[in-house]
Amino acid sequence: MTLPFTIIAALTIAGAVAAMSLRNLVHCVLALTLAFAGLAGMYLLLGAQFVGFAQILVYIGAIAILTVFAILLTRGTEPDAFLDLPSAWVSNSVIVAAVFGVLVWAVHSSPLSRRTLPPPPQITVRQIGFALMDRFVLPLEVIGLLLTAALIGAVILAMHEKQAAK
Amino acid sequence: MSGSYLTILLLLVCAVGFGVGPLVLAWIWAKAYSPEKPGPYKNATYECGLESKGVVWVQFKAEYYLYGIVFLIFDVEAIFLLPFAVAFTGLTAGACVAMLVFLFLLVEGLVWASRKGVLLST
Amino acid sequence: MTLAGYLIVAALLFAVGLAGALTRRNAILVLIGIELMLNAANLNLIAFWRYGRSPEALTGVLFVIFSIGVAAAEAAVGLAMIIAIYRHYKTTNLDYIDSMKG
Amino acid sequence: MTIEQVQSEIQSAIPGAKVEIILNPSPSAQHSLLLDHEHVLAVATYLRDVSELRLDYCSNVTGIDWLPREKSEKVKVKNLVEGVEQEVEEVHKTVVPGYLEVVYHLFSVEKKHGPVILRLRTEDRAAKVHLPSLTPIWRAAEFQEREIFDLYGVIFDGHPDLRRILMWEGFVDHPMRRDYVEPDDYEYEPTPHDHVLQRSREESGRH
Amino acid sequence: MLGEGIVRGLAETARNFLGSFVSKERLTTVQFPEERLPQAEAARDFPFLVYDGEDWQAGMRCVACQICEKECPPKCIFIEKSKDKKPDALGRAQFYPARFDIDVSVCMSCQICVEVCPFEAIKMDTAFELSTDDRFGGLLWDRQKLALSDAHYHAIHPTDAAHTDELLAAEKAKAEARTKAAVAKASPAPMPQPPAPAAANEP
Amino acid sequence: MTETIDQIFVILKHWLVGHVPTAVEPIVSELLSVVPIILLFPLLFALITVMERKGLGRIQNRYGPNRVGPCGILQPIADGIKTLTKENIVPHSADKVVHLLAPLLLVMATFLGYAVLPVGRNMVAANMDAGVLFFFAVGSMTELSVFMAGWSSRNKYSLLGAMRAIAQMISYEVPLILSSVTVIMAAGTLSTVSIVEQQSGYTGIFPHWFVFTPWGFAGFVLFMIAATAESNRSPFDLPEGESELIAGYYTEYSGFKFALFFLAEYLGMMSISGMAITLFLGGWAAPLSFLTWIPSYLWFFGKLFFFIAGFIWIRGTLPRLRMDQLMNFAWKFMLPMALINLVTAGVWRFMPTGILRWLVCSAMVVAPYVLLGRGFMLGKRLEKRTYRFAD
Amino acid sequence: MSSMTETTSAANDERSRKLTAGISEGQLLEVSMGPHHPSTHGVFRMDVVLDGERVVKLKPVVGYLHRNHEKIGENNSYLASMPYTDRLDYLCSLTNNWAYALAVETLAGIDVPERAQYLRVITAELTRLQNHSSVIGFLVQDMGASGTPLMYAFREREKILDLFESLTGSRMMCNYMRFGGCRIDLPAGWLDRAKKVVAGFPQFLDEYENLLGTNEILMARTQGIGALSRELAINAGVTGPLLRASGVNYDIRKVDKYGIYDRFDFKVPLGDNGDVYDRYMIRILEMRESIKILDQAMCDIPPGPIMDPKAKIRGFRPKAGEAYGRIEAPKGELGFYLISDGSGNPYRYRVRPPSFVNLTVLEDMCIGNYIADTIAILGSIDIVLGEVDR
Amino acid sequence: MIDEQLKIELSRQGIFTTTLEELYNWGRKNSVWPLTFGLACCAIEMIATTMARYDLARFGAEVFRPSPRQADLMIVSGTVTKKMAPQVVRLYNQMPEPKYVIAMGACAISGGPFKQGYNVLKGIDRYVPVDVHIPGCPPRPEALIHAFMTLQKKIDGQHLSGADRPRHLNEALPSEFVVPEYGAHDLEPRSNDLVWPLPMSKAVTQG
Repeated sequence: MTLPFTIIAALTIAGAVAAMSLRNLVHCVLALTLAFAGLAGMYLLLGAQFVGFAQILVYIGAIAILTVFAILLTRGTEPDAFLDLPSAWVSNSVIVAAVFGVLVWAVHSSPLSRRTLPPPPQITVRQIGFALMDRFVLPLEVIGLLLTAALIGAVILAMHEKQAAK
Repeated sequence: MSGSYLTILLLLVCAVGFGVGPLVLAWIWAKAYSPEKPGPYKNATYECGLESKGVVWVQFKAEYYLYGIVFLIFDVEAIFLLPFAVAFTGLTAGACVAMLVFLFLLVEGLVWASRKGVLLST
Repeated sequence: MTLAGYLIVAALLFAVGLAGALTRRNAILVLIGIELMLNAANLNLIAFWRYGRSPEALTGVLFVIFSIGVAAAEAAVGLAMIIAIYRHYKTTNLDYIDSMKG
Repeated sequence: MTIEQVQSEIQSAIPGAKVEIILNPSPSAQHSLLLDHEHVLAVATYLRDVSELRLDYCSNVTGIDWLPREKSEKVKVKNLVEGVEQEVEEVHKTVVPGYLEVVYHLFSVEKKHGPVILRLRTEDRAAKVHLPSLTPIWRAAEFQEREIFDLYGVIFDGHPDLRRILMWEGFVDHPMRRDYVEPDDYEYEPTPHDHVLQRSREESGRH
Repeated sequence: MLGEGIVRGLAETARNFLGSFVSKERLTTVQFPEERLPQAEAARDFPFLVYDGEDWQAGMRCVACQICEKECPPKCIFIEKSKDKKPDALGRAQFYPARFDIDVSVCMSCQICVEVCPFEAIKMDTAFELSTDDRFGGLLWDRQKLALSDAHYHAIHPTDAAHTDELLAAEKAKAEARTKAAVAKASPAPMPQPPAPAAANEP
Repeated sequence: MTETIDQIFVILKHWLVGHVPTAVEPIVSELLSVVPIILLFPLLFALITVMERKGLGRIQNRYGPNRVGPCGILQPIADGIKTLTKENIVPHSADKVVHLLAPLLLVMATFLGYAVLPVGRNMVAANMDAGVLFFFAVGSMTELSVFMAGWSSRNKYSLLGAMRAIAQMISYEVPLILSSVTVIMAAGTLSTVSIVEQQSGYTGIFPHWFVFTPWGFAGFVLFMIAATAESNRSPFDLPEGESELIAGYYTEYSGFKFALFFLAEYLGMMSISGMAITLFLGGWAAPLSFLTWIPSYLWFFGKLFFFIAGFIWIRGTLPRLRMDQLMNFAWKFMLPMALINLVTAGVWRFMPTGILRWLVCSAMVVAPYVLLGRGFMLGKRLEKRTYRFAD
Repeated sequence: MSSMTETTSAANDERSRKLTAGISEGQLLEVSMGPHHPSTHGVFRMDVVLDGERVVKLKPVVGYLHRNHEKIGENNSYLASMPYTDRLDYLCSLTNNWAYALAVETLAGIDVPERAQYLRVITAELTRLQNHSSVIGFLVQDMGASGTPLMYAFREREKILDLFESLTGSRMMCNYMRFGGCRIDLPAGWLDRAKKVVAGFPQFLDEYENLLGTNEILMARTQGIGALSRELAINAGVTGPLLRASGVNYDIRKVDKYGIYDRFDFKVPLGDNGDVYDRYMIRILEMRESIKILDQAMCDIPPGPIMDPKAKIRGFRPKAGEAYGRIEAPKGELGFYLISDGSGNPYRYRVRPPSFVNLTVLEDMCIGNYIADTIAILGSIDIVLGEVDR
Repeated sequence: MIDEQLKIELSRQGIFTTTLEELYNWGRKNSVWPLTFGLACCAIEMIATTMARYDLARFGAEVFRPSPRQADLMIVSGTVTKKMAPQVVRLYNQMPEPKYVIAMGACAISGGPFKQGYNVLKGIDRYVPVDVHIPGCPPRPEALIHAFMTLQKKIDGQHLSGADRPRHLNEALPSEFVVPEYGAHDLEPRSNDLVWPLPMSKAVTQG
């Protein structure tokens, strides 16, 4: 179990780092998809098959595509000077380092973290379905509302003024 | 369960190999016999026989982006719909109504968008 | 494999996302950074669910599913916002937008 | 309606318009009207919209290059030859200067008749090659006038988009002019004729 | 209703697909080079020079009058008249082409040379399998390559050739009559003159 | 005996696995289920290209390739050798890494889909609980690779083609998933193997395929239309529409990279057809109860053959849609129909068995089809016109 | 009739400006479609500016096949230009022959015998059949129907080409007509074969109608696309099926009654919308009318000479003067304008090409439409570059 | 002893090369994909060749690729004008090796009937090497099929190694040629001397 985990973790982190540091925005998104795919792999390792595939479907199949669209819409593909470090880079890196440090410290100090893998639970999509339609039915409706609101909001925002005037 | 992941992993490796293998073969062939001869004309961008002019990576049309948004929302909807569908045979009518409401909300948004002329029309 | 491994990865991911969101000046990249942080959280949720006492309860999984939904909504609106801003200011550079807004 | 009637109609409708009939001696008997530059737009508008002819369709626009040519006229001159007054024919040679000519063939879709032929002439072949464009009246002339500009070098004033159309931008000659000499690229001609043969011989002599 | 026209179209293609297995109408391919369509009699491709008898040089009808060279629209014929004369089919002394080149890479197969030739000397061949990788060697045909026998002419355009034969025979008869008359008159032999152009209405 | 023939490949695999050391047993076992996929489907691709060219030829009153090898059967091999030895050109302005990765990713993504296709009884590479979702998830990766191809070429036509491809694929992915949800609702599982099993019974001699229900039939048609669009086949071949965009997103690809795109297109077509067979046409099951003696895998490939023939037939007949019409069709016809079909499937379950259920559900499918279809036609006032004649 | 000045290309520029208003420069994609493009029918080029998929600006660029037809015509004798006319609109050499012969006959006052007139009508109408069938084939091909309609169209075309070959000796470059008649009389059995081909043609048209006539995709792609108004069509000199699709009753066969067209009973189909679909259908209907003409002509053809005996082949020198002769070619009004100075070569030899003039309105029809529509519109104009560029 | 082995080795290599060569040539010649590229009259005959009656598809050559990147064969079908020549050469350059050119028809070979024109290139072989010439104006579809078979034969005769190996296998030989530019009067350069070594006028030297 360790070897696949290491490989996938390395890929994920590498993807994430590349996504945050490459110059070309499209390359960033492509690296991001690598990170997403790695995460999906990790979900699979953790036995959450449905979530893993959902991750691929939504993040790679939809969000990455949407981001690419946004990049092309905003002419962000040309390598630009965005990488030039902002003046606040020192404070920023201090913040990042602090956050990371706190997280690692928390992980290490917690007794939970040394827990080993329990036997894999036999969960099926059907169970998820029952849970969703039973205990989580209210969140489901709320999510529905949220998605609709997001749809309308995003469309209004992204719509061209000419279209909006219609 | 992990067996099927192994299958997928192997399939992935083989598939990549299937793509890479011939490319490597082609590369070897090119090295051995048929040398690649790049040149300024040959490797210029094709544009109907003319020299390409103007910007290529232009900013793109917003119309498609709106589709992208609607697609994203419906893709997520599918994530919720699939577990529901799997459990459907064992569900009560009430749960189905709940799902209908969920669907209805999204359709509402779609209809609104369609009214607004987002879903492209001529 | 212990839980700590996953948590460390999640923390790293979070840190990378945060670093990106803080240092990059392109709004889209900031959004990507935020998306990474969200994913780090998701990974935590799944990991805790898996290592938790009652994985049969499926809470973690469903949380992540909802979280994906929320992330999608966030991405849609966020990117739409960036596009709207771009249309107005002709740039996606946050510094520039900042100085423009007055 | 005969060509004379058209002429008088135009002249009465547009005062000051100079309309000259150019007779066509061939069996086709398609005579034409030579117009002056100032009134041509008015005449054209009149022909299209007002006149009974309703010439709403301009079919063909042609450029013609008339080289300067010698015109010989036989003039009877009275001469005193050996004291006797005799009528002697003398040939007077005059050089008619060359000019570029543009011919419009007009028809009527509404009344289904035609053609009425209009001609316009430039003053010479070199500098004064401007003519008013009839594209604003008949859109059909747009490309054809561009072509004439390209191949003959007539400059149409009032044309919305006067660019070369058949030859490339950057080409300087007007190849349909009769004195155009094409670039010599008969380096190899297995079956040469006439001037090509001549040039071919010269080429081979050099080699 | 949506889809009706599409279904009709699909039915039509299905009919053609199935028909291709049973009917020649629906499988119109002629598998060249194994199968060939019969060549139309009027078909024309490139000109050739007709010669009578066995020897192409002796029997060549062309008298190098150069009319075809002049009339050829793309100017692909090049003729050089001979210095000396040789007797033609009628026994008259005639010039002959010392050089007769046709650049078939230029020829547009318009048949005008055939129409204007007063001597029935140039005709259209039907060979079309002429592709070559030799631009100058393969496509500039000299008189030897161009000379084909009258029998070949008869084989490819039988009707035309018969008609030509009639014309030539009539001419020959006329010429013989004239010679006889001339002999009778014992006057000097008449100048060889081209017969009246008969090409205009000739089928 | 029929049982043995039916299971011959499974038995063979077990026999082979039994002969290797236990340490590598799982690997070998999996390899034995993976390698046939990698070998068989590309071979099928080669066959299909000949079939398509000959079939189109027949539709068009001609023979098609028939001179290379017996009946032109070796044509794809010649094409393969040719493309393999063809020079590889990467434009100077192209993004070279992405340019290289795009076809590889595309081929990889299309291949992955085969993992969950049951090609015969007990013949599936990976029987996963969320198999159908896996299929769609993997399928959604092709969009990204198509975009990569178009974008990295830095060619105007490629970019336009990539844009079209993404817009088209995302638009048709929604109806694709929604129309298959009906089947999942009835089957109660996402596992492809279980879905096939759900359809395995017979009433009399007729099978229990989902396509033989009102919602199933509608779902099947919707699924196939969406599948055609997903695999960029005519009449939805806009991304590579050669009369408009030269060769669309792969305009700048030469040599074997181009062949990979070709391969991926056909592989995608086959895998999505396989999914349609699994979901609606009972997978490897025989269509009539007395035909069960024919091995299951033969049924699967027979059905696949019919699907491919259908694709070719449609390609030989229809002109291409325009981009806005394509999108309108997806969002204004396909999506509403898929949603209504979803409700129909729900109603089907809650109604008692009988003729009434059939009538109601058929009406629920047909009525919106007629209404939407008419609206689609009338909205544009599409009609056959009459003309006047002048003397 | 109001002033037509708003329809000039300046107005097109204005429309482009309106369409691009508010769109930043970088959002527009400049694409040149052609000269090497699968659906520009040769070496035509359109410089297109796109806003997404929508065409906001379009400039046709021609001249890639400018092979100096007119100059060569002026340097050659009258007869030598005849084979060159074959290569103008290379799909319809026989109508080109006729237009040129007509112009020369008008110039020199030559009569054409009865039988030759019939031959001309028969060959011209056959030409119209094969041209129109290929055009609708190409049109649908450009709209993405992988070859099938075009193949069917060419299947019929081949039959007609066979007729041409056995009559004139060549499939495409017939070089058949002469001043004062035709070159060769019909070979034996030709008329029967032609009758058979013509009799089979309606069957092909029905097949074609079945294949595509009610196809929803075709209708959606063509109806309402590239509409051309009556007024603009007339003013821009558009002729042929294009003009008639816009509802203008103007067929030179009816107007000039050249040849012997007044003897035949046929009608002129007219469209009301002037869009691509109308042009497509008008062509199909025109083919049906052509079949009617052919039936009559092949029934009535009299025996007799096929050349005016006064006509000369060699040394043809018409009197000085000029003449414009025009016919209804499949693509529109094809005119020849000849000026003779009394020598063996024309002083001016001008071709009035229908598809060149028809191209004038391409921009008007395309602006605001989708890029895929421009292909359909271009296909419906039916250009042949040999004629556009000459 | 060593020599023996070397011999065997060499012959084995020879066999290997021969088989490879045969396979390579077989693959190449049976999968020639033409570029969708029509220029003029001949293009119609080229289309006719792919249509039902003649069916070029039988040779596996119906895969007309609109993009030069995927094409093997450029059928120059029709008149190449000077305005078009740069585009033709550029397209040729953009095709990947191995690539072939068929000059179809009189115009493509030599300018044909239009060679007298000022804007007509007198043969495409002035700029790119041509593999097969088909005379005719236009050549019959059968002639194109014949040319296609001639090309196949030519491919079949090519060797994988050795001094006579074709251009695309020889590193020293170029695979792209100079693209002419539009000049003020003519194309610059007027021909590419690498493929068109200015032949002597045979007509005159011979005569």
